[in-house]
This record gives sequence, structure tokens and C-alpha cells, in this order.
Amino acid sequence: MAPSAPERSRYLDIYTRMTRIHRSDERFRRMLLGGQLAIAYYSPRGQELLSAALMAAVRQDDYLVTTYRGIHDQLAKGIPVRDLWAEFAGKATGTCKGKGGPMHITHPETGVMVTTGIVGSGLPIANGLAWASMLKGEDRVTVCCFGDGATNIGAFHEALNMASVWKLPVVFVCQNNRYAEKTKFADGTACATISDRAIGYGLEAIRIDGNDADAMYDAAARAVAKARAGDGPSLIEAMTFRFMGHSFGDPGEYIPKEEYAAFLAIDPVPAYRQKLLDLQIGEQELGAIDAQILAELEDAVTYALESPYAGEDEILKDVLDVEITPAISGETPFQIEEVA
Amino acid sequence: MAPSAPERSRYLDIYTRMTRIHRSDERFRRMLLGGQLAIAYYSPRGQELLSAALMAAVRQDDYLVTTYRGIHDQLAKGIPVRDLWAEFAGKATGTCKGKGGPMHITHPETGVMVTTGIVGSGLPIANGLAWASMLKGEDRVTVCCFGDGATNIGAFHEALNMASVWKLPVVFVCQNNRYAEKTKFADGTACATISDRAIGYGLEAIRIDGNDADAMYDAAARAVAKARAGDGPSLIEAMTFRFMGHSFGDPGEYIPKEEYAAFLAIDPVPAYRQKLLDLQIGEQELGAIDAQILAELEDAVTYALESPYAGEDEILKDVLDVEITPAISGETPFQIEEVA
Amino acid sequence: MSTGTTTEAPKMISTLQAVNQALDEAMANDERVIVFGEDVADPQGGGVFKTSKGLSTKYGDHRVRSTPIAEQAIVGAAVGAALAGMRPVAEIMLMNFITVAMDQLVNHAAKLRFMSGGQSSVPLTIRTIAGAGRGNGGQHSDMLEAWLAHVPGLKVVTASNPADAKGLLLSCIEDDNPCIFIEHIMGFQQKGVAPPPGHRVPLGKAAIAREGHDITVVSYGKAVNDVLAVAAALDPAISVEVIDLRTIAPFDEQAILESVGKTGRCLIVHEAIKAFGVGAEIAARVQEKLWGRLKAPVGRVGSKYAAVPFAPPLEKAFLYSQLEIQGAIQRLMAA
Amino acid sequence: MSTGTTTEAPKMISTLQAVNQALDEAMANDERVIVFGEDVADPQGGGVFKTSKGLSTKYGDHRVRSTPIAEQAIVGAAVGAALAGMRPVAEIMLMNFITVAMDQLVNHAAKLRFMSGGQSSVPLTIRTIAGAGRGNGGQHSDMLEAWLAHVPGLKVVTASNPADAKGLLLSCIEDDNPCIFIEHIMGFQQKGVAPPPGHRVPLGKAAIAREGHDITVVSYGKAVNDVLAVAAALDPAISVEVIDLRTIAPFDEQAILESVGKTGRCLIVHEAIKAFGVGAEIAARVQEKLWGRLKAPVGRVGSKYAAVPFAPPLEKAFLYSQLEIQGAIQRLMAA
Ligand SMILES: Cc1ncc(C[n+]2csc(CCOP(=O)(O)OP(=O)(O)O)c2C)c(N)n1
Ligand SMILES: Cc1ncc(C[n+]2csc(CCOP(=O)(O)OP(=O)(O)O)c2C)c(N)n1
Ligand SMILES: [Mg+2]
Ligand SMILES: [Mg+2]
Repeated sequence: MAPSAPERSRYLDIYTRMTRIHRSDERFRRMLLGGQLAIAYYSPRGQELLSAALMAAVRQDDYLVTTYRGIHDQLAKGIPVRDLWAEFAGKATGTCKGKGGPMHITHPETGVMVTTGIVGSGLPIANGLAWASMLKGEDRVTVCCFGDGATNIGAFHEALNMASVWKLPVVFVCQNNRYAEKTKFADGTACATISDRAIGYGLEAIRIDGNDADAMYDAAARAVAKARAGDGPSLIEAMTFRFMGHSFGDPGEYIPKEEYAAFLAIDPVPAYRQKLLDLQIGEQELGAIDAQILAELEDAVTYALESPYAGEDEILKDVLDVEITPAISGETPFQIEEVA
Repeated sequence: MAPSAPERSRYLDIYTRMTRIHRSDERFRRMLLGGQLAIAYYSPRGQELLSAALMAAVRQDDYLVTTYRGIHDQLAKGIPVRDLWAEFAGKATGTCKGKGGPMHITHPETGVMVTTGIVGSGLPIANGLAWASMLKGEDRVTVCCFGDGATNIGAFHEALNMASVWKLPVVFVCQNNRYAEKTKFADGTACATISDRAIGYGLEAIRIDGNDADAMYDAAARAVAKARAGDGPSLIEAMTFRFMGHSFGDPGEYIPKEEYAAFLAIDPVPAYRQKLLDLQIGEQELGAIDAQILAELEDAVTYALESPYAGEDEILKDVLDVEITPAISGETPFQIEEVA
Repeated sequence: MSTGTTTEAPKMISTLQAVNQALDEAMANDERVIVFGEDVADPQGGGVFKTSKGLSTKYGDHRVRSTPIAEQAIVGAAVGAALAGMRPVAEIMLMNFITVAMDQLVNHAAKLRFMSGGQSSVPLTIRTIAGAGRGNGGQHSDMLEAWLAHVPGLKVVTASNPADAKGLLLSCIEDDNPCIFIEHIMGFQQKGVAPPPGHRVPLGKAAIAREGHDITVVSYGKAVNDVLAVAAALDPAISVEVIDLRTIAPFDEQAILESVGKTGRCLIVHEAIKAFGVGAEIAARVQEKLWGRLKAPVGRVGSKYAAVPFAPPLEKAFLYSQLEIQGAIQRLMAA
Repeated sequence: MSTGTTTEAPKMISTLQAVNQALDEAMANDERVIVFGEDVADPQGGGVFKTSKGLSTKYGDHRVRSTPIAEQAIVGAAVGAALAGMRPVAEIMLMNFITVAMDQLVNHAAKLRFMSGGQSSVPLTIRTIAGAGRGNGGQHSDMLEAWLAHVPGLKVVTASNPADAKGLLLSCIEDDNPCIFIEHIMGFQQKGVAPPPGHRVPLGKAAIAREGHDITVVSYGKAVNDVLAVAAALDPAISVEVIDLRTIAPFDEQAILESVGKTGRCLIVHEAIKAFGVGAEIAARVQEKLWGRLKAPVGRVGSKYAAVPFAPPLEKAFLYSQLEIQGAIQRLMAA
């Protein structure tokens, strides 16, 4: 059955977001392999569709808090590819002038408020953002993404409890990719599913196949609508898989071959494309999106590589709201004489 | 029906522990009121029987980790009244030479390993003690007591998860007295019962009336036996009530009068005495225990008040395993000249 | 109302009232100000020390909230709310409890402005109560300001009297940087002249609490009062200039250097232990920047290298004393 | 085996191997030693930096355990196990993550001996990896040793070369006090002469890494190597004595005072930011205890007052440099 017009446009929207993530990630890894970039990189390969469908259910002015493995969330949320690439390359034209880097992307224009490198620390901050929206009478929702391993740290617990007691407009999304670094889910986590923890917070929870775009979109849309209506937080456990190990260079020997193969067979990226083809959305239309994204990406890569780094005086800026002087830092400026 | 001989002796054992706690607490408060002592004091009034029954199910060489509201646990575990009183009075003869004080009682001889003043922090330490027993091949169990409010802090979560993944021989006992300082259970805690949280840790949990000695004893005995057998941790939520506010001087205006009255009507201390009388354990026998405990207490009070304080040189001791010298502390010894 | 010539006794307030008034005024002035922490709302007594008493009744329980016992969630909520443009004022009941929330303060509050390339601003205030003297023992009495001072991006502030407490706390709340405001547990009942309405004390500026010409004693918080008492006792034999730092980090280097440049002698006094404390940084800078102009080494007085003991005589032995301050001044005068 | 007269090249090891060997020997020597942390067991790769590779295979997964991501639980387990007589060696993957576990370290590990009146002993070791230079950005690069040094009851230790890393880590594990052993992220591949079996480096004792008579430079960890490079470059124009602190707290005051007493000049160099850093304490003590015997003020070199930036040129600008060390030495020589 052919999709309705709104469905169709949503599918294409999700496809576009997914492809943008997919191509960016692919290109990053190629450049890392080729030595054109040298950064710690946490590939979202396998989690692209999850993020694309999730963010399709969210407004651009909704807040997002995510993690080091966040490029899929950031692109899906709408950060322009150029700005993100430039930040990954550390350039002055990046979202954060190169001062934050990939692990610390902030882009308030698209609602990306915090990217944290500290496991679990985003959740308490998401509460604060959501509380502020509530106090201001805005109907903004805060989406907070984190991994399965993050659910074992204290901040997760404190935040979910507070969000629930205070009925904050937050949607907590656990992207359960079954591994935390090299530790298998069950070796670090004492419950069968993360959703099992929700009852301990009086929270509505749903566990879905995050790689099923419809399931992901529906769950997100429901949770977002609930939060927007003032009915409090939800927890979504979105099951997924990461194909590229924890970080670039991790060969993933700890993943059983059969497990890997089984997930590869249902890789969401080609599957979603095929699904759209099956739904009579033509190769031509998808191809046009692909081409546009590749062009956008080429432009972004060039922009990132050719942009300058910020000047060293940036060290003195943005530490406080005033520039740092020697009287603040205790520095002793002195002349350096070269030695033969 | 009259109790069996072992039951009878257990009842008397529990009665003795309960009475020792009850009389000590009463006497403390009297001395605080009279100004003979001036310390921050967290009365266990209302929780005496819980602790007495719990510790009756535990061996003296089992470990205990408890909190600032710990005097009932410490006495029930077996710390001699003299030593405890002397520590509460800050004296050199106290369990910790007066260096720790009421909030930091340690008494390894009776298994009291840590008393913490930091909410929730005892749980991770309990895991370490239990893990050590496991590694040494001992069948020692670690009992860890904490309040309902403590279940909202991160350490609780991290510890329960780790204990469960590692199948550690710990019995976690939440003494749910329905208030955390002045905050009602439901105002800080998003779940209906603490036991609801256990599923999130794959933990066996039981919620009982902690003021029912049989229920408390049975739950503890089962959990202890399970841990001792190597079958892992349990969580006991023991419902109770505290009659004296959070700390000495707290009039407890935040407790609804009806709630207070309802609990007072079922005050476990007189109720347990009555129960034993009903079970044909004679007034005479109980009276002898009462008298013995009052004598023991008089002795302890005198001992505590008459003991000397430790000398000031204790400041330099027990910081490290060697005495602190000026070269370590950066002190500059100098002569103090009196000024007219 | 005064009818004319007679001078009225100045109105006095306690530090407790000063803190309470500062919170009240901040909330009245700016609806972005929100106050939260454990038991801070009126149904829970308005804070264990009553610093927020009356506020939830006056401003509503949406703006003044008691929280679960969850310091990471508390500081995290402050970070998030600040990022979204609010002016959160969170209470960490005792400074030792900040040890469970250092991540939010250090990795997030302090760094988000920098890491975002200036896009984010985190105008939060954390109020926390610290200090020994009440027999609260090892886990409830620490002064940890040196840790926070070592974190670029944080301001660390404390007051020695009620008027400053009010003026500094208001400045913290109005400041665009994350500020930690430390209240001494023994100082709440201290009385002082009530400041006029609208009173502010600027951050980053020290006060000359007493003028003198023989030696400069730099201190902050409650200890300033001990220093002033010693200075008065030594007068006129030794003329002690007392600098009240007010902002511990980043501190007012210029004020210190000017004073020590004049007196030629410097002693730093604080309650925290001496080793690796705030006094070390001040001493290190003074000896460097006033090289050749000092008449004595820079001295320090702090508490002993130990956990805070429980027993009263041991706690007293742990704490720095007026006698030690006096001895240190005399030693430096004799150098 | 050598057949006689020819001298063999000394066997070299990396710091990574040194740490691994120290853990291995400690486990072989004493079955109370247990090793745990995130991903430290072999099925998880033997640690993200491979420092514990091979150990779980060799000693069994009861003694070498990968943990959940839960630093409070990790340090707490170390505290509890140590109290019960084990010798836990826990890894906190990166030093910034210690911010979520400060309570266990500071309120418990450091204080339990004191608060128990000497009944408890907490012989734990926390290994943690720290430092900038790899583009890991603001939340993965901090050096926070000054916080820990400010806590009575803790020992803080770091090494500048593989042999010391092995000898110091073994000493930490065998020490009856809680020890924090800091490994620099950029130092794992550093090569050095392999120490003989049984090698120990005592805690609390500094090393003279280079003798000299014009100026003493005190440093620790990776920075010692930068100081040595500068010292070599300045030779023979300036004769630099280099002290490698090894134990940061409590540090070897005597070694510093003896050296500076001889040279009359002192510079402290560390990677942590300068303000309120370890250098401040050393400077404060040296200027006081060697009053009148210094030829120049005590100088300090540290990294900039900022979060650690991501972009390579900014990270470089953040970090202290050999050029700055050299400049500081020259300035002090000219004072
Ligand atoms: C507090 C803290 N501890 C440890 C780490 C190191 N670390 C980085 S990512 C990671 C694994 C997180 O796993 P998960 O939450 O499942 O997210 P994923 O990487 O799978 O997306 C760990 C342990 C950290 N960054 N912060
Ligand atoms: C980390 C931390 N935060 C706050 C406090 C202050 N505090 C002491 S007791 C307490 C309430 C604890 O309530 P609960 O766990 O229910 O135990 P109860 O006192 O009822 O026995 C609080 C908030 C603390 N000691 N530690
Ligand atoms: Mg994961
Ligand atoms: Mg309670």
C-alpha cells in the first residue's frame, strides 16, 4: 500500500536525516583511515535510523542533550553539516570555535545544548533545561540521549527520580546498543531490560526496536506529546547495535561473530532505503537526496579542512565572561630568550 | 500457645537488644535535654525493635555498615554500651578515642565496620566488604542499613547494580521510616515502594513491617542464609517510623498529627513487651532484663562522663599510618608569646 | 521614623537574615531566580538552617523547591536551568556533600562556556554551608574552597559579616558565571549592621577590613573576625592591616600586592588545612611579585593536617586559633 | 645470557609494560591484591590502555574484574575491600571521572583510619590516567592532583619514567594508606631501562633526576622529562638541578629544601594549571623555610587558566611548554 502524503513526507524526512548521518560517518572514518583527520571518534554506524526517526518527532526548538557518541543525534537535530564538520576538525568556524571538539558539541540554534563526555552526566542537566521550559511556560521538550552502560551510573538514577517527582518535560532515550565500551550488557547491568528500571521511578517506559523507524518515531512522538502536554517524563529504550566498535580503531573482538552477522543482516540503513523503495518511493527521488547530501558533504569537508584554526588568544576567552588577565590566572608574563 | 524453647530464647534475645537500645536512646535524650551532653543526635526511637530483630538473625562476625542514625544498629550488633557511650561523649575510652564521634562509629570486634554521615555512601563500601569475604572464602555476610531517602542518591543505584551483577553476599536493609529529614517519602521518591526498585537490579526484594519482630527476623534470616550460601544479595524494605524527628530538637511539625498518633498507638517497644507477656514470658523475667540493662547503662553513663578526653597529640595520629610531622603538614612550629 | 537630631542605633541583622534577605530580594527582582535544595521549601522548614524560610510561601513552590537527596541531580538541574536562561540558586546543605557533585560543577558548570566557544552561559549559584566548630565530625566540617579555586571558570565567594553576605550573595546570583557561595556554619548567628536596600558587594574585590602599616593579614570568611580580634589585641604594639578577600577565586591580587607593598609583611589565615590550601597560592604570588620588597617570609595559618575530629578538645586543637594567628604575626614581625 | 666481557644493551620497557608488570608482580606476591575497573579484564581487552592485559587470564576473574560504569561503586568497593584486609587496586579510567567518586575517596578512604581512632586501615590504590596532549578535550584531560594533595590521609604519587612507574606503583600497593597513582596518558609509550626484579621506589622520597648548582627545578610525572630536556639544552650556560618529586603528597620537603638551599633558586613545573596548583604549596614552603637564602623569587610554570581545548593548536597553547620552562629559568637566573 502506498503511504499517505504526510507519511510519505515523513519517510523522506527520516531518510534524509539518516543519509546525512550515514554519509558523514562514512566520510569521517575514511578520513581518519587516510590520516586527514586524527581525532577520537565514536561512530554511530548502526544507530543512524534510530536518531533520524527520533528527531523527526521533535521540534527544532526542543532541547537535546547527548553524548560523545552524538554525531547522529546532532545531525538529525539539524546542526548544519558544515558547522559540525568544522568543529570536528577543530576549526574556528566550527560550532564551538574548535574549543569543545567532537565530544562537546553545543549549538543552541538547533537546540543542541550539551554534549557530554562524562557517562550519565547529561541526564541531570536535561532536567534543568526541562524545568526552565516549564517555569517559563514554554511547551519545549528536552530529549536526552545516552547509552545502555550509562544506566548503571548514579546520575542516571538521581535524574530519573527527580524528573518523575517533578513531572518534568523530558524524554529520556536510552540507545541500547548492547555494549558499553567492551562490556556486554549483561556483564554490567543487573536487569534484563532498561525499561525494568522505570517502575523504580514511577516512569512510563517503552522498549522498542530503535532500528524500526516507525516504532521509534511513534514512541518518540507519543513521549514528546506527553511531555509537551505537561504530563511528565518518559523513558524509551531503543534497541540497536553499533557496527564499528566503541571508538575508531576498536576491532570489536569481544563481539561474537554470529551476533555481529545477525545484526549486519538487518543493517537499518540499507533496510530503510529498501523499505522506501518497496513503498513505491522511487529510486530517482532517493537518488536525488543522496546526491544532494553528498554535495553538501563535499562542501562541508572542504570547508572544514580549509577553515583556519582559532588564534591562541582564544585560551583567554570564554573561561569567564571577561577575558582572563594575569591577575586572574596568576601568570607571570616574561620575555623568552631563545637559547642557541 | 507458648513458644518453643528456641523461639523463647530468641524472643528474649530480641527483647534484650531492643531494651538496650530503647533505654540508651531515652537516656541520651534526657542528657541532651539536661545539657549534660551536647551533640548532634539522631534518635532511633521507633526503630529499636527492627534493629533488634534484624541483628538477632546475624552473626557477630558478620559485617555491618550503617549511618548517623545508627545507634540502634550498633547496640543491636553488640558494641558494648560503655564503649559506645564513651564515644558519643567524645572520650578517649570510646570506640574511636572520640575522633569519630556518634556519626562515625567503628568497632571491628563486633563487625561494625563503617558508620557514615554521607547519605547512601555506605552501600558501595558494603559491597567491598562482602567481596572481600567472598574472595577469602569466608561465609561472612555484610548487612548494610540505610534510610528511605538514601534510595534517591546515585551511590544506592550503583551499589545495588554491582552487588547483583557480582552476586555479593550483602543484605541491604532499607529502614523506611517514611521521612528523609523533613521530606515525606512521596515528595522525594518517585516509586510507591523501595522494593519496586529491586527489579531494576534483578534483586530479590521483600517489603515487610519492620516493627513486626517475627517478620523482620524471618526476612533477615532468609536473606542472610541466602547470602551465606553464596546465592547473592537481597533487599529488605523494613517499614517503620521515627518518633523523635530527624535529629534532636526537631519538633517534627511536618508530620501530620493523625499519622503520628496512628504510629504511636502501635509503638513497637511496649507492643513487643506486651507480646512476650502474652506469650507467657513472665513480667519477672522481663523485669530482670530491664534491671540488668538499666544497671549496665548507669555504669556506661558514669564511665562515659568520667573518662578523660584524648590528648591533643591525637591530631597527629591516625591520619596516616605514621605520625604527622611538620615536614608532612607544612606546619611552621614557632613560639607563641602572650600579649598583654 | 527619626524625628530629627537624635541618632538612631543602626539596624542589625544576622548572617542568617542576610542570606535570607538576599534570596528574597533576588527572587523579587528577577523572576528567573529559582531556589532549590534539600528541605529548602517551607513545608520542610525553609532549609535545615532556615536560610530560605518564607520563600516558597511568598514565591510559590514552582520557584522554591525541596529536592530529593541527590546532589548530582541538584547541581545538574542548576546547570541545565542556567543554560536555559534561569538564575538557579541551589543549596548543597554541607560542603562535604559537594564531593558527590563535583562532576557537574567541574566538568560541566565551569567548562560549558569555554567548551561551547562562548555560546553557553551558566549563571548558577551554589550556596553551601561549611566549617568546623559544632562537633559535627569528619564528614560534615570540611572547607574545600581550594579545590574549587583550582577550577578555571568558577568563582568562589565567602563573607565575613552579614552585610557582605547579603551583598556578595546578590552579586553571585546576578553574575553570569557559576559562583560558589560558602556560608560558615558558625557564622549564621553573627550580627552586623544591616546594609541599605539595593546593597551589592562586587565580586573580585577585596576589602580593607582594617588599616595598618606593619603587616598585612589576608583572610576570608569567618576567620576574618578572628584576625580582626587579634589585630585589635595587638594594637598599638603592632599595626595590622587586614584584607578580607571576599572573593577567594579569582582573588583581588592587586589589593593584596598594594597592601603588602606598603607593609612589607604578609600572613594568610584560613580555616582549611594549610597544605595545598588557598594560602599557598597567595603566598606563592606575593613572594614572586613583591620580590625584594618583603621584610619577612609570607606566613600562613590554617587548621591541622587531619580530618576534623569529633571530641570538643580535639576539634579545638584541629582548628587554627587566635593564639596561632597572633604568634605568626609576632614571628613575622621579628623576622 | 652474556658470555663474558661484552656489555649487553640494557633491557628497555615502556611505562605501559612497567604498570602491567607492577600489577602482575603485586598479584603474584600477595593474593590479597585484586584489580578492578571498567573493562580491565581480558575479555574486555585488559583495560582501555591495556595496562591490565593478561592479568585476568593469569589470576582468574575473581581477582581481576571488569566493573559496571559506576565510579562510586568502584571506589567504594575498594574502600570496603581494603577495610576487610584486601589490597584493592582500582582503575578510574580517566582522572576527570574521579569527580563522581570524590566522596568515597575523601570522606571515606582518607578519613576512616582517623575517624576510627586507628582501628581501620584502608590500603587501597587508585590508578588513574590523566593529562592533555591527545586532543581529548575539556572533560578528559585534567590533572587534578592538587585536590587530592589537599586531603589529609591520601598519598598522591606519579612517575616520570618506566622504572619509577613500576617501583612506585608496587610501593603504593604495599603501602597501608590509600594511594592515588596517576599515569600520564602521553607517557605509556615512553621507554626506559627495565628495573631489576623486586625493584621498589619508596613513597615520600624525591629523586635528584639531574644534579646542578645554579637553580633547582622541582617537577613530577611527565613534566620532569620536559624539564630535563630544557636543562640539557641550557647546559653548560646554566647548571640546572632537577628534582623529581615522585610522591606529590605528602612531598619530600627535605630534598627540596636541601637542593634549593644549595642553588638558591627554585622553579616548580607541572602540567596542571598554575593557580592553586601543587606548585603553590611548594613555593609557599620554600620561600618561608629558606627566607633570606634565596637569590630569586620561587617561580612556577603551569598550564593556562582555562579548560583544556580540543583543537591541536589551542591545546598546545594551553599546555606549559619547554620554551616557557626555559624562559622561567632564565628569568630567575637574571633576578
Ligand atoms: C563517568 C565516566 N566513566 C567512564 C567513562 C569512559 N567511557 C566512555 S564511553 C563508555 C561506555 C559507555 O557505554 P554506553 O553508555 O552503553 O554508550 P555507548 O558508547 O554504547 O553509546 C565509558 C565507560 C566516561 N566517559 N565517564
Ligand atoms: C550526600 C548527603 N546529602 C545530604 C545529607 C544531609 N542529610 C542527612 S540525613 C538526611 C536524610 C536521610 O533520610 P533517610 O535516608 O530516609 O534516613 P533517616 O534519617 O530517615 O534515617 C539528609 C538529607 C547527607 N548527610 N549526605
Ligand atoms: Mg552502549
Ligand atoms: Mg527516612
